[in-house]
Amino acid sequence: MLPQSRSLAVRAVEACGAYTLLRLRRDGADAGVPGQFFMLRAAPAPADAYLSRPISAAWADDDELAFLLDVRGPGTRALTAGGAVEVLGPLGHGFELAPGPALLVGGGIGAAILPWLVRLLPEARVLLGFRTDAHAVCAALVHPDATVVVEPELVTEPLARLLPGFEGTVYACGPDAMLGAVAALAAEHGVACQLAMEAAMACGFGACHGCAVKIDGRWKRLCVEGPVLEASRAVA
Amino acid sequence: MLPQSRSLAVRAVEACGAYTLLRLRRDGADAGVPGQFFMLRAAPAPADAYLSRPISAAWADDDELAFLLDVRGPGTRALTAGGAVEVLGPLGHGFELAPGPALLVGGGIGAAILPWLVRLLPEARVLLGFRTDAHAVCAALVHPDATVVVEPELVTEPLARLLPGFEGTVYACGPDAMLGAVAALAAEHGVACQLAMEAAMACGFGACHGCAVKIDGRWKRLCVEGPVLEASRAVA
Amino acid sequence: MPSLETSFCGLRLPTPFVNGSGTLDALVSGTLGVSAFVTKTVTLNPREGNPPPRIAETPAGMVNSIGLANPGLDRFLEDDLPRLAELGVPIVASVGGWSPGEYATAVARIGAHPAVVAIELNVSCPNVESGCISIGTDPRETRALVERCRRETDVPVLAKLSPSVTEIEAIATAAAEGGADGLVLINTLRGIAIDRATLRPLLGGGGGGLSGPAVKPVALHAVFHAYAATGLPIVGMGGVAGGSDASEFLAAGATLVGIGTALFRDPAVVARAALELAEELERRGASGPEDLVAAAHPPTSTSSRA
Amino acid sequence: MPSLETSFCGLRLPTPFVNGSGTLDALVSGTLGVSAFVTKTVTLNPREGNPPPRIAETPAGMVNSIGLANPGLDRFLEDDLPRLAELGVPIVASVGGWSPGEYATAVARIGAHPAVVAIELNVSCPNVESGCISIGTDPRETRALVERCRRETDVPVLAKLSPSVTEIEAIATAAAEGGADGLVLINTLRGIAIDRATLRPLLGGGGGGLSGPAVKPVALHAVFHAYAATGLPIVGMGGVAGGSDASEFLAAGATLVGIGTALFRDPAVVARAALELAEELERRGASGPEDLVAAAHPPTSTSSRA
Ligand SMILES: Cc1cc2nc3c(=O)[nH]c(=O)nc-3n(C[C@H](O)[C@H](O)[C@H](O)COP(=O)(O)OP(=O)(O)OC[C@H]3O[C@@H](n4cnc5c(N)ncnc54)[C@H](O)[C@@H]3O)c2cc1C
Ligand SMILES: Cc1cc2nc3c(=O)[nH]c(=O)nc-3n(C[C@H](O)[C@H](O)[C@H](O)COP(=O)(O)OP(=O)(O)OC[C@H]3O[C@@H](n4cnc5c(N)ncnc54)[C@H](O)[C@@H]3O)c2cc1C
Ligand SMILES: Cc1cc2nc3c(=O)[nH]c(=O)nc-3n(C[C@H](O)[C@H](O)[C@H](O)COP(=O)(O)O)c2cc1C
Ligand SMILES: Cc1cc2nc3c(=O)[nH]c(=O)nc-3n(C[C@H](O)[C@H](O)[C@H](O)COP(=O)(O)O)c2cc1C
Ligand code: FES
Ligand code: FES
Repeated sequence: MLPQSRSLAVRAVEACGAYTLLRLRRDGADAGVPGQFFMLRAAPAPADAYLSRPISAAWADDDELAFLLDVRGPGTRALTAGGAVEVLGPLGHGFELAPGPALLVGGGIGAAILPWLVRLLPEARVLLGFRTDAHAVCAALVHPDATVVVEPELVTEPLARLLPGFEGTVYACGPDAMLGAVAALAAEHGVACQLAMEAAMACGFGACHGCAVKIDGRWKRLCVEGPVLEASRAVA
Repeated sequence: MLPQSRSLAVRAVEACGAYTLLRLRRDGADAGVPGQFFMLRAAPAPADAYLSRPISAAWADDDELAFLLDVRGPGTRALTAGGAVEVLGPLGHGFELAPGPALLVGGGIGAAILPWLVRLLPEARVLLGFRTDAHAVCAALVHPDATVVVEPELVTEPLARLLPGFEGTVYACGPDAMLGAVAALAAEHGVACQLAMEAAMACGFGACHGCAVKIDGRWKRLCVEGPVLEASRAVA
Repeated sequence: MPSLETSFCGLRLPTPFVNGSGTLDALVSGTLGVSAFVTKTVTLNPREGNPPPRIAETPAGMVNSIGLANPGLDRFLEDDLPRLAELGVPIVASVGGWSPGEYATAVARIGAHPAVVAIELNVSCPNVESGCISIGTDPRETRALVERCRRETDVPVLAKLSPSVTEIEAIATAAAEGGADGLVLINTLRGIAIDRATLRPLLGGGGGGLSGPAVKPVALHAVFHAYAATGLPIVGMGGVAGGSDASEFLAAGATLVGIGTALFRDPAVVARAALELAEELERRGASGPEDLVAAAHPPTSTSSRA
Repeated sequence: MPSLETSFCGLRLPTPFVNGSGTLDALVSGTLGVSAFVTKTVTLNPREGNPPPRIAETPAGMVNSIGLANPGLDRFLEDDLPRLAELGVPIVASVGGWSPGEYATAVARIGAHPAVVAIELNVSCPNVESGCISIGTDPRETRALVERCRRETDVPVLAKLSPSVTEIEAIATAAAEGGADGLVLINTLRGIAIDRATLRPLLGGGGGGLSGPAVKPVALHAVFHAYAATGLPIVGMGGVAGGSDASEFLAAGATLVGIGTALFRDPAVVARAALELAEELERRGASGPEDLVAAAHPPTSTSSRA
């Protein structure tokens, strides 16, 4: 039932503003659908990161699997060192593409998940919010016509302007606070909304019960139920 | 009192028969004298080797510090991966060059310590013993005219033929059993003998008391008292 | 290649490798090659588990504070167990509780199911405030609990012990006296993580349990001394990540070997460890894993084993 | 940069960093930047220590079975202590023994030396058959020992405790009741290594003690709960390898921070950790390390500290 773990070679590691783009040789690996994720681990293993890290694919080409990384600690740092990468996935449930107009909302590294979704929803409006201009550089990877805001402006501000009268689906990924605000706005306007959420994960395949998130009002495993959830399930 | 640890870049990692030659950019590092040793650790640190490894320098040039490695486990394996090497040393007491003729005896990876000693004792006779021909390849690094034996012949056999009437010093490095036999032969013929010994070491500078060897009839720290010892001190 | 077949408490298993309780959900990922599947600890009432964060990485391991999240006895029996029974591997059910009566009820009801080949009494979970863990730190309570549960079922009853005790021999002996058919050790070590940003305890449950390669020397110590004290068959675990770890546990006195945390980072670890063990047995000219069991013990101290 | 100056049991030290007993020989390597030097445990009679091998590497750590190799009380007082006194750092002497009388003799004689600013009672060495370790696993014996030693000297008396006990709070409380001025924890965890070639115990002494980053979560747990139980000043150690480890120990309740195993692989670690801690204090706007002490505890549980 579980996909096999693969060791994929690195094609390139490129700075992308404050983030880092990791491009792997796909080598026939199953890429799943946007919103699913992979457990990634540098090989040989670094001394300071024992577990793999959950990362969503930024996109999948015939010969490439790409990830956009916010290098925060030892696990992501080791992934950018240029060695091979152990890849387990695709895991979890991705976005369910609904008919009708689409609004894609990304906050910070949450934008990482959107380039691939944009390819499947080329007509979508894209709203991106970042902490700094250096973080906003990656907007170019997502969509040339994305609306990009930088703090102190929040991505929910343009969203609030677009939602009245919008009949379609909001697809959002970003920090919890942003997702909460997006879900509240969508609910207020009666708009369908899917959230790609994050949690600390040890395994990614239901084994550890580490990735608890309130889903349907109870602590449940995000890697099993999500990471993409109907907004109504995530905010009880 | 303790030398500073240095990070040295790798010039080359070369196979040498069954062994591996690790050539570091010396970069002004103190090289000490033959028989002293260094604590080496790959950088970045591998996940499967926490401690540094004690290794003797094979030689030191103006711009190079070279080590001959028997890759047995994770620590030495990581040293040959081509990254930088953390180098602490020189540590311990090396050979004390005595006037008069010299007989250099190396067994297995014990030969690693001899190339540099040969440079200081160019007139020395060199006897080397190895397990297989693949191990014996490194003899060329030690001395072009070395007497090389391969098991089942033991290096103590040519040594026993040379010792009668020899008035000089034997300098030996190799496995414990060989060193014991060399020391016994030397004692039998009343010949001065220095042994470069090995023990498991966590620190290399007297801190851990891990490197206990019977010295003067008691368990003492090899890294403090040796690793080169008068044979009479090591075999009580 | 030598066979890895192994007898344990009257069961014949194709390999000595099982999972650690709570470190594999076979209904989600499949059995990943274990020879018997050990369930997450089941308690009388359903438990959501502790608030997040529940895990933190540590050097060569992790601390967790899951808090025994499980569906509770009724739903386990109705929903999970029938589906687990279809997976084609024997089921070892882990049970926990807050009183001997709770354990006894679970043992009786679960032990009656034909797919269940053994029951593991978790008296060693560090992530709940009372119950389990406090029983397993007291020899008297451990003996009494095992005695009571032993009467409730015909399948072998195993006691899963904590390494965070002064004298593992005393607890192991108490479990043996209570009639345990085997021991499982180790559970996680009591440990905590501090949030480097806030400097407050990181895990939502406050305390936690340490697992992974980091704990291997402690686990080997516990297995070695529990075996010397009781001679009972042992499921040894704690940091196993490959075949040579497995042989170390066998030598220390284990008959089966559990893998937990290492599964999280590499779901193929069980298959790899089995291959490595088979290769090692071949190199040693051993006829099976049982040749290695208790090899680290002096010949005279080897007690009789079931 | 904020100063790292720290008060501990009436001493003012330039930084909170000391070495772990038995993990630095300042007479061989110099003090490597520690603010006070802790000696290897001294016993009444000289000890050669255990036969080799004495150490084995483990994931993110090591097990050792040194066996308290030391010159014995007389030679320590005659040869070592006068030379240590010249190094220019305060000396904390660690003492061990096989009876309260042996401890008391050592405490009285060593405590009289002007360079000695505190005495650490090692009641937690896992590498000798009896003595130390068995005292430190029993609250009554611990209390009695500390009481007796407390009477023998005017310098602060610290109790160094083992994490390999069921309830660290009970031992810590006993030490406090006996009059300990502070606590040192943790000593190594009981652990063993198996020789993969022979499948026999690897270490010459049989058993061993686990140290290094692997044990950090267990050490933080012990410090946290010993602090909560006693409020005594604590020297926290176990896996410290940098400034952020140090802040975690301070937050758990330590006032000083000890470094042991990490020194072996990097003799510059103390200086680096001090720099990193100073930088972190600056980032936090803290005026000194003492601002961080017990930050992980709820405000109400903070006992008064000396
Ligand atoms: C489904 C999913 C998809 C994701 N997709 C992406 C993606 O596409 N791109 C991406 O960059 N990220 C993604 N993430 C997030 C990513 O998994 C984490 O950022 C990553 O695991 C962090 O690993 P690390 O090694 O960089 O840092 P870690 O060491 O794991 O630390 C992460 C953060 O926690 C902090 N931290 C760690 N330990 C402690 C401690 N003891 N106390 C206080 N703070 C601590 C660190 O300082 C750091 O800020 C995704 C997560 C999920 C669940
Ligand atoms: C002063 C001195 C100088 C030295 N000079 C040299 C030199 O010039 N060149 C050189 O190659 N070596 C030298 N050595 C030896 C070298 O230090 C060791 O071979 C090295 O530390 C091994 O490290 P490793 O990572 O390769 O293997 P390790 O993992 O340290 O293992 C070493 C050996 O022990 C075995 N082992 C490890 N753990 C276990 C276990 N649990 N059970 C059973 N077996 C185990 C391994 O299989 C392996 O054969 C020297 C040693 C000393 C003390
Ligand atoms: C996330 C997690 C959850 C666990 N849950 C349980 C449990 O429910 N019951 C139990 O007896 N042990 C539980 N354990 C302990 C493991 O079964 C095992 O004893 C321990 O982790 C040591 O093995 P390892 O180092 O291979 O993980 C859990 C361990 C982890 C890491
Ligand atoms: C090789 C070695 C020798 C030790 N010797 C002693 C000792 O003589 N007395 C003592 O109280 N602790 C001794 N310890 C324990 C350390 O002082 C320290 O408590 C422990 O190692 C945990 O810290 P660490 O992880 O930083 O090493 C020793 C530890 C090691 C690794
Ligand atoms: S990450 Fe392990 S259960 Fe979700
Ligand atoms: S290697 Fe540590 S004392 Fe010799």
